[in-house]
Amino acid sequence: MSDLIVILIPVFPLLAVLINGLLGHRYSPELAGRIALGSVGLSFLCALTVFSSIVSSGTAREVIAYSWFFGGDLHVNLGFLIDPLTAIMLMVVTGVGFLIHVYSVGYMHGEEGFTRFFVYMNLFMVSMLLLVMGNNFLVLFIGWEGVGLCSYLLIGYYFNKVSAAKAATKAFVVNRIGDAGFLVAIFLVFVNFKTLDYTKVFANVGQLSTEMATAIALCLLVGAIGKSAQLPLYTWLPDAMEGPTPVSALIHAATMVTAGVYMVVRTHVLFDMAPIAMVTVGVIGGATALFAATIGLVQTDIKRVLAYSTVSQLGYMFLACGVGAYVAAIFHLVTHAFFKALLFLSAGSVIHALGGEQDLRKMGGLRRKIPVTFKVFFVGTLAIAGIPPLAGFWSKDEIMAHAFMNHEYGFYALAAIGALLTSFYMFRLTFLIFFGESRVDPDVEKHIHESPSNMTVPLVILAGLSVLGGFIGVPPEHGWLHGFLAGVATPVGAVPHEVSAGTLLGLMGVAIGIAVAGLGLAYYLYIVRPQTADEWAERSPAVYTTLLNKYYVDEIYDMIFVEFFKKVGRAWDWFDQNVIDRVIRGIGHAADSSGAGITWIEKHVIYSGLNVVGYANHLLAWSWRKLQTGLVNHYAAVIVVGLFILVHFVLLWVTGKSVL
Amino acid sequence: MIYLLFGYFATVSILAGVFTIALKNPVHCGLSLLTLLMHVAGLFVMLNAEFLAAVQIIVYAGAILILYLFVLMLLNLKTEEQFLHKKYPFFLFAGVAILGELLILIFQTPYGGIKGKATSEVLLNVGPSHAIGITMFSDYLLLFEIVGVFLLGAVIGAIVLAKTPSTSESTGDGPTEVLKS
Amino acid sequence: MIPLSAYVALSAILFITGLLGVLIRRNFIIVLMSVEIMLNAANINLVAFSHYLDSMAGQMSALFVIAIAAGEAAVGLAIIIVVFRGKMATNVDQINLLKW
Amino acid sequence: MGSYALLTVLFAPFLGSVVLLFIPNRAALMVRMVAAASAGLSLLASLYVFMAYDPTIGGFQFITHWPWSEELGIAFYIGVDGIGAPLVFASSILLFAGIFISWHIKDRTKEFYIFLLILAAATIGVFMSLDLFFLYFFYEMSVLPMYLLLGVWGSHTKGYLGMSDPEGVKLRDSVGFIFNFGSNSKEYAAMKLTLFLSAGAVFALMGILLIYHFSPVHTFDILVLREQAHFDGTLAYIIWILIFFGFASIAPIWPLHSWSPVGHAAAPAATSMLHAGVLMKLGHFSIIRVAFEILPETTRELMWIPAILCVFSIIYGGFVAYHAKDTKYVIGYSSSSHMGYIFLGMAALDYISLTGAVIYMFAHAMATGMLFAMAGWVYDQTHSRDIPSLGGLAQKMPFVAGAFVIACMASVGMPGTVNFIAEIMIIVGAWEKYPFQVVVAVLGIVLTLAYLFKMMRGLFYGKLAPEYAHVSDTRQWVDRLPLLIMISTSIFFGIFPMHFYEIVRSTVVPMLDRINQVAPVVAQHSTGLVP
Amino acid sequence: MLEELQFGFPILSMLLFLPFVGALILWPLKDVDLLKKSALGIVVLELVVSVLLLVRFVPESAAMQFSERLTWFPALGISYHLAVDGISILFVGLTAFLMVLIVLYSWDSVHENVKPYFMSILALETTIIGIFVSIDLILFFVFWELMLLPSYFLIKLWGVGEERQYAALKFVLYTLLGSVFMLVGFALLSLNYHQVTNAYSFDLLELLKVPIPVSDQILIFWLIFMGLAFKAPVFPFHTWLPDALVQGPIAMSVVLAGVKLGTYGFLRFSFPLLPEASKDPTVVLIVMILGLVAIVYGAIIAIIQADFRRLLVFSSISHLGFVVIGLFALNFQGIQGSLLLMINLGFTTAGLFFLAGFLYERLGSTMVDDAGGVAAKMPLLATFLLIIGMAFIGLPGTSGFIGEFLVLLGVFQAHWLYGAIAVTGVIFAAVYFLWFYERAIFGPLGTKLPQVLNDLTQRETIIAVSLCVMIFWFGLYPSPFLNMINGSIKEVVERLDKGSVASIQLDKRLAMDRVFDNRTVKD
Repeated sequence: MSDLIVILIPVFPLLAVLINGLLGHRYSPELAGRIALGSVGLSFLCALTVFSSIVSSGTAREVIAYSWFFGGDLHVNLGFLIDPLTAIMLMVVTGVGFLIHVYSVGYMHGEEGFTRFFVYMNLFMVSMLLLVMGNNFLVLFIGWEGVGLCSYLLIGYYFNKVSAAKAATKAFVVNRIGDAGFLVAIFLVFVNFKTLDYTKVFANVGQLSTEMATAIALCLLVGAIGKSAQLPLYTWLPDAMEGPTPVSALIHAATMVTAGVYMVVRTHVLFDMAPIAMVTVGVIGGATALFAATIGLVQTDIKRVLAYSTVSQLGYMFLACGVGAYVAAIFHLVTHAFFKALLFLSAGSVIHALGGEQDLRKMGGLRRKIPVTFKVFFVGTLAIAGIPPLAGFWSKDEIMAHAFMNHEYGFYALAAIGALLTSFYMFRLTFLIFFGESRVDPDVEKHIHESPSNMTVPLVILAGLSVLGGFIGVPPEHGWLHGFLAGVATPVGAVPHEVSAGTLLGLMGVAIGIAVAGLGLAYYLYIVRPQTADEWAERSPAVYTTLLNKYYVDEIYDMIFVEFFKKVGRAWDWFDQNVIDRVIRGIGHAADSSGAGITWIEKHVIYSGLNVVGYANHLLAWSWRKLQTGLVNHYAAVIVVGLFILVHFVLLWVTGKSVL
Repeated sequence: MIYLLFGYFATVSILAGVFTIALKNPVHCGLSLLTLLMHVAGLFVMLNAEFLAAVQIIVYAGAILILYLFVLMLLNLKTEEQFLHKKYPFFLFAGVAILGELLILIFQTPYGGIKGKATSEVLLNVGPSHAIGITMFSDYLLLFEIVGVFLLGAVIGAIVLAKTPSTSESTGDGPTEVLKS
Repeated sequence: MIPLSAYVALSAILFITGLLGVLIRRNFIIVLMSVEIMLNAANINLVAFSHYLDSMAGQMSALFVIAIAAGEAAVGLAIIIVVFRGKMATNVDQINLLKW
Repeated sequence: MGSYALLTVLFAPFLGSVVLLFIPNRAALMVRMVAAASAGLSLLASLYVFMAYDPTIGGFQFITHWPWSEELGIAFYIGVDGIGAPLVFASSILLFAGIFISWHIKDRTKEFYIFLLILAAATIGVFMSLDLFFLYFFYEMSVLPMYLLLGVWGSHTKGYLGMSDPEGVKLRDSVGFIFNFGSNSKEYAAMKLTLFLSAGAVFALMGILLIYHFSPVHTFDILVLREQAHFDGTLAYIIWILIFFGFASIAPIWPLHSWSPVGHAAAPAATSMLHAGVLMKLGHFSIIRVAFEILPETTRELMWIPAILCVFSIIYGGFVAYHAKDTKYVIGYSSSSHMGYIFLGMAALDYISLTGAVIYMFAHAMATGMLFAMAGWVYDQTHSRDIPSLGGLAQKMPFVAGAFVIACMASVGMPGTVNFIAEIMIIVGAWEKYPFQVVVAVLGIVLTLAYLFKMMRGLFYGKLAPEYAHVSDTRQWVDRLPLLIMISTSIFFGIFPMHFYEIVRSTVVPMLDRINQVAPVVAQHSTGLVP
Repeated sequence: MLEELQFGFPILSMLLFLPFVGALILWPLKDVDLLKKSALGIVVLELVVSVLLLVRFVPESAAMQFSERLTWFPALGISYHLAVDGISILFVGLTAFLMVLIVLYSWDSVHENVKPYFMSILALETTIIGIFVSIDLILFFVFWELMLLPSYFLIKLWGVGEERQYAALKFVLYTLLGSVFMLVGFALLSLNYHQVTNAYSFDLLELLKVPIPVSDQILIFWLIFMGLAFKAPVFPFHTWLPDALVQGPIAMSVVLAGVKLGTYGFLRFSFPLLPEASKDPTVVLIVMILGLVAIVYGAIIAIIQADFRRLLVFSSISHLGFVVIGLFALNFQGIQGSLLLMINLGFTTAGLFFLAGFLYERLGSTMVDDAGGVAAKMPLLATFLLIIGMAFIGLPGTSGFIGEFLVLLGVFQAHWLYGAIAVTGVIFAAVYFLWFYERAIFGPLGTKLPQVLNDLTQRETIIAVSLCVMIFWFGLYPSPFLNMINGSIKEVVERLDKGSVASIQLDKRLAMDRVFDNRTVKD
């Protein structure tokens, strides 16, 4: 395994992005599809090489592509860390990704913007690969934001639909909230470690105080919650179903949404140091698992049911992380990727068959019309419901067992109830789609057809994986996967607890019982007495409406955040224009009016003051000019009198006494 | 005798002066002035100024007064009913008051000063005309010349002023316009 | 011997008389005549002092006064003629061109 | 050679006005050419003087000394120092430009040019007089032609025709009304200006006579007086106050300024230029020449007076200019505002700031000369100075509009013009003594920009009123030449200020040393200069 | 920072006066087409020269390079002193680059008074380049002020809004108001120099050699701050910006929003000259608060704007808050980040304004209500808007990220609370940009859209593509540029740490030598 192969893994899709993105309008969509597919395939092959080498050698290695940016004590490389965790993720991402690409070529056939779709998909692959391969937090973050962007683009693929556009925005913004938390975590890591490389950070983690570790872990958790659609930031994921179905399968089921889990597992060293954070992770995971499952019970949109199911399953993974069962989390991640991708793709096949219909109430009895799809969907349902020996059983059971054995009985209870609900709504879904009376529109019914082979083949492969994938983790706690991941996903300081095989088998039995109970309940409600569900709904309308409206969380968020910030924005806009600008303009106005005042002074004090002098002079002259009669004798008289007075004065001066 | 003469000349002069300013008819005034001039000449004689008395008679009575009378007749002035200003009593009062004060002043004041050489005896020897001639053409020669020029100027000025204006220049300030302003 | 004061007093009386003429008479020509009276009063004074101080200067001055009186009469009368020609008036209160 | 150059500067305009007496008004071109030739001769000579002034020697140069009255101690004694030389240069530039600005005057051209030449020559005379008597003589001589220039060739202000006095009689001459700010007759302006300046001159004369009377040597010779006359106590204060306020009234310092905007508004363009450009600097110059030279200690003690008043000048003039609606009022008040900067520079008694003040005198002469020239052109074309009624003229007169922008920039003190150099020197120099005033001054720059741009916008941009459709730009070289001369001078010295600076500094430094008594420099810097 | 490297050829002068001479060359031209081509030729030549400058720039050096020095006014120590160092070099390139785009942009969008327009643009380029290459404070001030003139006329004569007259005057007055205070500050610096050395100087390199008392520093700091803050504009002084940018022509918006003159001034003058004042806790606190308020305030106001250009204005204010807090984090990352963020904003804000201009030309408005769903009609425009917008809001991989990241990192190192508040700006940035994008570009076709709606022309595509290239270059492989700037930033940070008095000890001998050389004034 050379460095080049590692680097090539993300480079192939990137090349496809560039080729299709820049030149895609020059050639046919088919070619674009082939390029995209080929790139992912090549990438998969490379990943396979890497995987095999890791399996054989078992050692982690770092590959530095180039120095990205640097300055002061910060130095960030664009580098990759290839260790077992990455290898597993690589396989999931490229493998499932490749299958979904294959499927998409068929599914998206003839859509407007086919090329664009594959550009986005490939870009997603690039980002996702960076995410899982990065050797430091920032490369992870590139991928992290990159998948967010692609998610945005692909949700908004049908951009002319208002709901799609809104969903896209929502997805990105909610993710961004998580990202902000993640960024803070990165800063804290850098502040404490002066580096962002995993290896260095994890090597020096011992110097960290518990408080700081908790802070970092919680901030990381915020990021993970946003990306993995956990409470309270899950709302974007159901809306994200506006995107094309392969997108839902790839991004919103198999890969991107599990990035949070990946990240928690990747940084578990930090989490291990912070018990509070661990409990928080577990609580959030468990709560989400249950919460989303309850909503999933009553949804009528096929993809939304699956979406809530995804949220719920992600909750399981978080729960697993919360109890320190990182391997179990990854295990569930892998199996979930298989069966959830399967479910989504086959749901896509259903939708494809029905010409775009997604409402469960307009389906039913499709079992015979689209048999392949039915079969694979049923396999998927069994897998997720936890029917042994399918993949979901093993992983889910391991999580529950872990919770039980760690004496986290609360988590166990949450998981158990969640499992029951999962089983129930999944079978409800299956029954509503494939069994019972057909409720399909007559017009649509005529055109129902099985999907083409390039769609069904991946389905079948995925179904196979869903069936067999669980065996990588068998037997529980000691499967191949556990051994493989032992180096990277073992909790720090965890004491391997030995439990009796009896307990394990008992727990398995409980799990099977739960799954079967869910199946039976669904069977009763939707096959045996289809009207019962409605009766129940009528009996407690409040509960039903609440569930149907997803606990009104979207509305509450709208009210608290969206409308709030809009109001704040308007208020501040007003403030800006009317207060700040006025204040600063007010200075101008003050200058202006003091200018007016000073002009007034100029006019009425200085100017008119001078004019008053002049005018007084004028008026005085005007009155005294009467003296100037122009008559000679008057002048003469004045002269005489004046002369006389003058003489008097002179005499007074000379003689010193008055003349008279 | 000499007091009698002085009394006569003085009294007549004063009376003639008063008549000059008090008579209504300008011609009568002129004649009164003539009387005054004659009697002043008499006073000059009493003061050993025979030459001056002669000049007084010839120039004043002979030339100037004739000029006045000539103008009076030329203008053909009629006697006006109101020959004094409206408010003449004020002036009269002021004049009389000043006169009174002057007289008081005059009679209070002793006169004296540096005596010159031209005593009565000297004048009687050489004759006043001779003395005047000597003085005028020695000490006062420049003044004399200036007076000559002055008189020439006055003559020219009088001619220019009294000349009939040519038609081209008469369009300026006519009497009506002047009056309006 | 007649005291000097008598001449001076006479001169003063004549002077005031002439002055009053100037002040109270409306006729321009009479005003000029009054001026002549004043000049004569001055002359009397000059000559009297000349006599009493044994100096020829007074007489000389009187002589020049007479000359100036002649000039004054000539010019003054010429002005009167001009004014009369323009305004048909010889009364001083009709002629107030000197007014501002 | 040098002293002949200086004499040429002074007497070429006089000679020109004498020659003009013998040229009939019918030969209008001849009249103009003679005026231009004499002004040009003066300009060339002054350029020579300016360039040939040797800053390494300093002191007074190009001296001519003809005794006139030995008994009274009066002599025709001229020469320039580093302060006089640039101002002489500025005067002759403005005179030369003014001749061309007035090129289109039709009414009594000859007389106009005669008075203009006398005005400028007298101004130049003040700047080079080394004898108090002749200083005062030229000073008065420069005031009087203003009366005629305003009264005969001036223009009335908008709105005055509607005025009548309390008795209903039309009364637009000489005195006017109490509240007739902004609407005056040219006669009023002329009378106000003349009375004001004469009154100021009388005070100054009293001061000069007191100096003469109480000095040990009975002479009017400034150079002798500054070394031998010594005044102290109340007498010195009285003399200084008389001299200062007498001359400051022409400067004009607040609150003695009110004649100047009126005068500018009424005056024809060339007169306004000379008036605002150099005539007002007579005040500063004379204060420097008389008070700084002869009464150094008192100057040091009393220079806080202008330091306080200059604040009012700057702010007050600026604000009124901002509110004025008449182009020439705006420029006029702007000038009186900018005079505050010069007083600030003088008041600080720092060689940088005083040098800055002198450079500012020159700079302001150029800038304000341009502004008045263009306001005059606009007035000639539109017969209006009312800013609100004008507008959009840039379409019709792009050259003038462009030049106007440059003039505005120069007036604001935009870098690249000599005004900027002067401003920064004043700011740098005056900060230590008068920081508050400096802040006011820099805010005044903003204010300047505000009102000048406001006026520029009002005149040249916006909608063109239909009645001004016929107006035209400057087309002939005679119209453009003066603007170009002033612009290029302003920019040239803005970019190459060194020679200028050296000249001014060579005079300012010893003067301030005397005032601040750093060293007894008097003898060093004045020996060998008295012939 | 004190050492200077000469370059045989006066390349900076050439760079400085090339556009000005170009403007003069345009004067006699009559033919509009030729005129445009000549203008383009000149700005391209300028770009070539500036690229040459970048190539010949010695990286990892704190020295003042390509130094040219001519005595201008020795009495006050004013000299024609040009040089670039790591702080300014990128701005020079950015300006030359943007000007090419502006000329390209204006090719068809300016119809009347074409010649004066291009002459103004070229004159503007000279003044902006002058601001960046001046080492002498007065020379800097000269260009700083001269810039107002073409700006004023560009806004006034070629503005698109109704209120452009008002906006132009407001812009000029605001800037002048600030800059006169700055002038006083410069004068005080020179006076301080005078007190120490008995000579005046406005040369940055000279002024750096004398210590300044801390109390004086704080006064001078605030005076200079006024000038820079008004131009930048920092939060409470920003209200001219909406008017100028919305009413003015796109070219002017690009320059005013894209070329961060004000914050450059902090880095160029305030920090090296006034390290103690810049470190003063009160000063830092006040400036930080202003910056943080600007971030949140600008972003939240931007959210609700219905006009794209107004949105951009407020987002610029918000981003400028980032730049300011990054600078006043006073550590390497913060300063480096601010510098990079300024450059990034040069690309992104400018790019967005260009795109707003394209929209404006097509829709006759940049209001959201008048747009809607234009992505369907104009995919290229939508794509570029997205790319540049993403760079604008700091998506990793684009130029926006590195700057923003480093700024936040630096601020975090200064105090975590500042960083925590600033991070919200990142969220709001996404909100306002994407919400706008959703409403205007996505969604169903707007009802008010004109019938004919052409996508970007070739010329417009060139503008957008070249911006995108720069964005990704800076985002993915910034090393060459970082090498250029790091040396100078290190020097600045060291100076900030050590303080002016410490550095004077270091360079005392050198300083005194220069001082004695400079004593032209005293004899």
